[in-house]
Amino acid sequence: MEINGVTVSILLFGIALLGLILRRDLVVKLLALGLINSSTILCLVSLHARPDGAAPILQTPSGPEIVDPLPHAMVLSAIVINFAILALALVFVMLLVERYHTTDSQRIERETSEEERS
Amino acid sequence: MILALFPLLRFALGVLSIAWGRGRRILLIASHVVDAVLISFLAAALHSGRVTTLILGGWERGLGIALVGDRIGLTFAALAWGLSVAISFYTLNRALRPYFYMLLHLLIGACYALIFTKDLFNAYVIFELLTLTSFLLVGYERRPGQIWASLRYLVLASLGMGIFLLGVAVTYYHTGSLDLDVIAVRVAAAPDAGWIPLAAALLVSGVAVKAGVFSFSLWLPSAHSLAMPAVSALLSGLVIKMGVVELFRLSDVFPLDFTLVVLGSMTAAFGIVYAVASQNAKRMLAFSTVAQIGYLLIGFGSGTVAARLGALDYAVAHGLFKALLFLAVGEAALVTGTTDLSELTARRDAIPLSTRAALLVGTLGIVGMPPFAGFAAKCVIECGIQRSAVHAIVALISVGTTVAFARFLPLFRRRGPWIDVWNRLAAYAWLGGAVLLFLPLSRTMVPRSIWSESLNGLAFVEALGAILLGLLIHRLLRGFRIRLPRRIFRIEEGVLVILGGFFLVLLLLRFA
Amino acid sequence: MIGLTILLVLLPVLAAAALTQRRRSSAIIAMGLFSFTLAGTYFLLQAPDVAITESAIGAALVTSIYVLAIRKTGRITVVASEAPGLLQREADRITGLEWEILERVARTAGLDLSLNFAPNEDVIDAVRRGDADVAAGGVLSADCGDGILGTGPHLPTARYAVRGPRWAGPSDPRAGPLRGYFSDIVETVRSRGPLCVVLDLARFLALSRYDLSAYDVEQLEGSHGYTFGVSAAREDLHRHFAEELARMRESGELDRMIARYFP
Amino acid sequence: MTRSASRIRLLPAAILLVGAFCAALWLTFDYAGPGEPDIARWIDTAHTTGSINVVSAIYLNARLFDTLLEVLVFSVAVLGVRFYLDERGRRESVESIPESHVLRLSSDLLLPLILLLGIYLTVYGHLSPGGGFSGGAAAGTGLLLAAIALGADSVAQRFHESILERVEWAILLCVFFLAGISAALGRTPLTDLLPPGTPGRLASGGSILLYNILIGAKVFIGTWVMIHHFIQHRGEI
Repeated sequence: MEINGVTVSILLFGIALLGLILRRDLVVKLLALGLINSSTILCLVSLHARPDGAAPILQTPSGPEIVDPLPHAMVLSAIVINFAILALALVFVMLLVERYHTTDSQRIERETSEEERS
Repeated sequence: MILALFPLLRFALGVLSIAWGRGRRILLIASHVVDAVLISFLAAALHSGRVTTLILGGWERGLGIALVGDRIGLTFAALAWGLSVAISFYTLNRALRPYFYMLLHLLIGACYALIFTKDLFNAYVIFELLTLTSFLLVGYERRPGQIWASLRYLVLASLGMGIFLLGVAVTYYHTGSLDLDVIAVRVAAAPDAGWIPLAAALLVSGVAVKAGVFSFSLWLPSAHSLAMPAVSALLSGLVIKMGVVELFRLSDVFPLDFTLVVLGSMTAAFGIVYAVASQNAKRMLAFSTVAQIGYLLIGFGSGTVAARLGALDYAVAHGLFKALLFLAVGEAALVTGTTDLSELTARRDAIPLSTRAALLVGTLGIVGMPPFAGFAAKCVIECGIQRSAVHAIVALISVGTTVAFARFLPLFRRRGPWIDVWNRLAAYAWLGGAVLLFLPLSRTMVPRSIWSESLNGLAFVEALGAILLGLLIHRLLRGFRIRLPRRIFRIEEGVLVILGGFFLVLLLLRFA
Repeated sequence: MIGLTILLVLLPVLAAAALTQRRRSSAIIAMGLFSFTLAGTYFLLQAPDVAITESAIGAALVTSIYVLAIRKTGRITVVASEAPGLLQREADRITGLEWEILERVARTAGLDLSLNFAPNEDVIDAVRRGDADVAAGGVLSADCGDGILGTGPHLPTARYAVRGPRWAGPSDPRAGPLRGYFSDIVETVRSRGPLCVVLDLARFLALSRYDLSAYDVEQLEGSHGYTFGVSAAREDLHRHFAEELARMRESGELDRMIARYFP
Repeated sequence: MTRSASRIRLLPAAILLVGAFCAALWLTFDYAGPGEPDIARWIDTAHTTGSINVVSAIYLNARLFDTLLEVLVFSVAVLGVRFYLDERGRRESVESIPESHVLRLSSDLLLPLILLLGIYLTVYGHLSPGGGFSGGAAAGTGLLLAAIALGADSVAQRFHESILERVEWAILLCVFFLAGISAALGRTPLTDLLPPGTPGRLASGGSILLYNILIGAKVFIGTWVMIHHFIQHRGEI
């Protein structure tokens, strides 16, 4: 089996999903969420990478052909968006901790549902 | 030109309303006037038979981002505008921070952008902007329940967007383009290519998380029911439709019709069962949104021109009456201090008459009572559905909706105070008027042949019959309570069912 | 090419390591390492723009805000499981005897307090791992030792075994301490579910407000006392605890406090 | 007891579904792509814009709309952090880490270097890898180092937040103005009006340089504001 970027990114997606489901600590859940986005980004970049390609910067007219630059442009947006999501999610986790003094997702789940019911 | 101005002006106004906090209300009103002008330009262009296409930056197709102003675009732009006006009426007397107004502008601007865009990656970025703004709006009041609901929403939605981005990656790899029209040509050229089911399944599952489709959108009930009324109205009426718009756009590219019908039936069944079992008024409304999304998908997936037009029509109608219901129930909850249906009934004397009237109009709209908005749109959908099994499902949804909403009936008895603030009345009148006047309005949208075929005596009898049957079942079910599993609404199970849904879609696309 | 393969193999290893860490701070650091490795991979995949952005935003910025959010300098971190009367949450406030003592100690030490609730069996473990400085909420002197300094009993207690109907598990409850959260046990008792557990006095008193007629209750032998478990790495804190407790005992304040919470 | 039980219930389902998901992706993934992708169009695009970095040409010209949305996403995040982490729970003053001569020295040496790197990445974004986002973020993270060594308050005194806030929104308005000006002149919206210039010079690439500087400044300020708020609420979790 060849080790290439796509295989690794699928593997990373799986690891991240397991982390998201099985770890109850919200901070770790958020890390797993970041990992999901990283793995899709890796998939996008490595799909269009070629061993004989050059970075998409026009230098010499007779160098090797550049790789497709559009995925790179897309990925730049995705990285920044990923950061924005992680930062805001972290702020909300901090608000929850301020109130419940725990980062255990299932405990927060139960306490909020009890509070909403009453 | 006009198409780009829709989102750009809204974004600029959003930024301005933070920079010039004191003028935030003036800016909001100005934005509505400008949007009305833009929409009328767009409508005029469409009416003369031109579908406007704009490639941003003056590039050729395939290089720049393409925006297109077609019928779907116009319909949803009008809905976005109408709801935005209603929300600004409703919130006019509340001292909300400039921050809220900025989020509101950005949310509407993102909706406009998504309505018009034909570019897959652009849709991804807009979805993320929508996710973030609605996430912040849900948590605006900072009640712990809201914070937790919106955090769950963020986690599941960005998982969905990750799946969507994988779909974009696969699609771009095989077609070399992000433009949906170009992709459609490539797909049509080789409809049996092996990558198509995978790419379509990834894209559909990603969007379905945002669209309120069952097994993907289990975050929806709590996020929509716990947010403040104005935000709930906006989310349920408009934002959830954005996912549906993208599904509609994708169904022009990939052969999704059968998948949409299956997903729609599942969604509707889930929504109805939970709506009937729910004891909380706002939660019931949120579940009924899920059911109605199923209805839209069935309509659109049925494939005929009439059914598609009807689905568009129904999306607008649902946006109007669901927003009205959320505003009215929110007001009732504020006055009585409860959202529990039986307690709401017990304290109904405190609810102002205007709120009850709004509730009544909204309820009649959603159950499809002629001549309210729901009736007109439902008739057009049902006229376009050819398979009788699908027809039966659609009829069952109507009955189920009536069963769920029949529990509002006791609220309409008894007299009450006619006290209300003028801006509430304005919001009710605006939305309620639209629900009432929807029939003649939608007549201009639907071609005459379809119109006369769908709105006949039989449809009238059918609608009334469904309502009566619903009332009967409501009577029979009285005192009968079922406890449905609540566990599936947690994050962990939410992720699992998203994966399960993905498999379902993949199998449907591959073997059906 | 070989470099790329090495990095690609390293990525899942780092990711799995990050997500299986018990300590949050190690998880975050491992994730930062993962992001830098990812940036290196991008560089080798002919994407220098992506590599730079990933290392500046994905690695540096994300890691630093996460580290800032869990940074613990200048504060005492307490890990506890809920124990009515000793340490509990009431709406958005924390109350209880142990919480008042903790607040006093923090004040004299000039540090902020931060509290994290955890399942009972994790409390001592968290201090031993170094995730928290102090274990509280019904820690018994017998639980201390091996990396944990007890502060000496500040309140005597007893232990009760509660064994319920239809309990199918092992019959000797003394086999293990309370597992999970106290509120779970309350929930079980309210629904008369199967139960077999050993409780300390404070929790037992709280539980006996509910109907315990369906359960066998037995007081276990031996005398016990509540204490705080301070991490052995924080001897300074241990000293503060000892001094403050001695002062409170001398002035009789401790007894007054106890009388307030356990009349 | 509920704790371990719920994990055990989830575990088989999780492993099964996630494993099947990965397998489905891996097995149905079709590597036989369309052959050689059409790169020439992007090289032409870069020539039209006058930028040497092809990614910048796409990012800040052909697909500028995406980038505008992304700037908005970033601004919303900064604003959200500021709105939700407000006065409540904020520490009176945040002490610097004592006994840190090494840290202080390294920050004295490193900070100018990092700031320089940030400026370089931003300004040369159309000629070499980099750009406004990475440059601004790098410089902003450099300030974190200074904040740890000198204490956040002394850094915050130099960067007044109320002024920063206005600058931030002014920059955002500038970006929209720059993007919308072509629409006001009757051209297609988001058209670049500046000439491409000689590729390779600093002053080339049309508006890309301007956008890079504006976005870089915006991200720099935003990063600092965010980090400052997180420092003030340190250790909350």
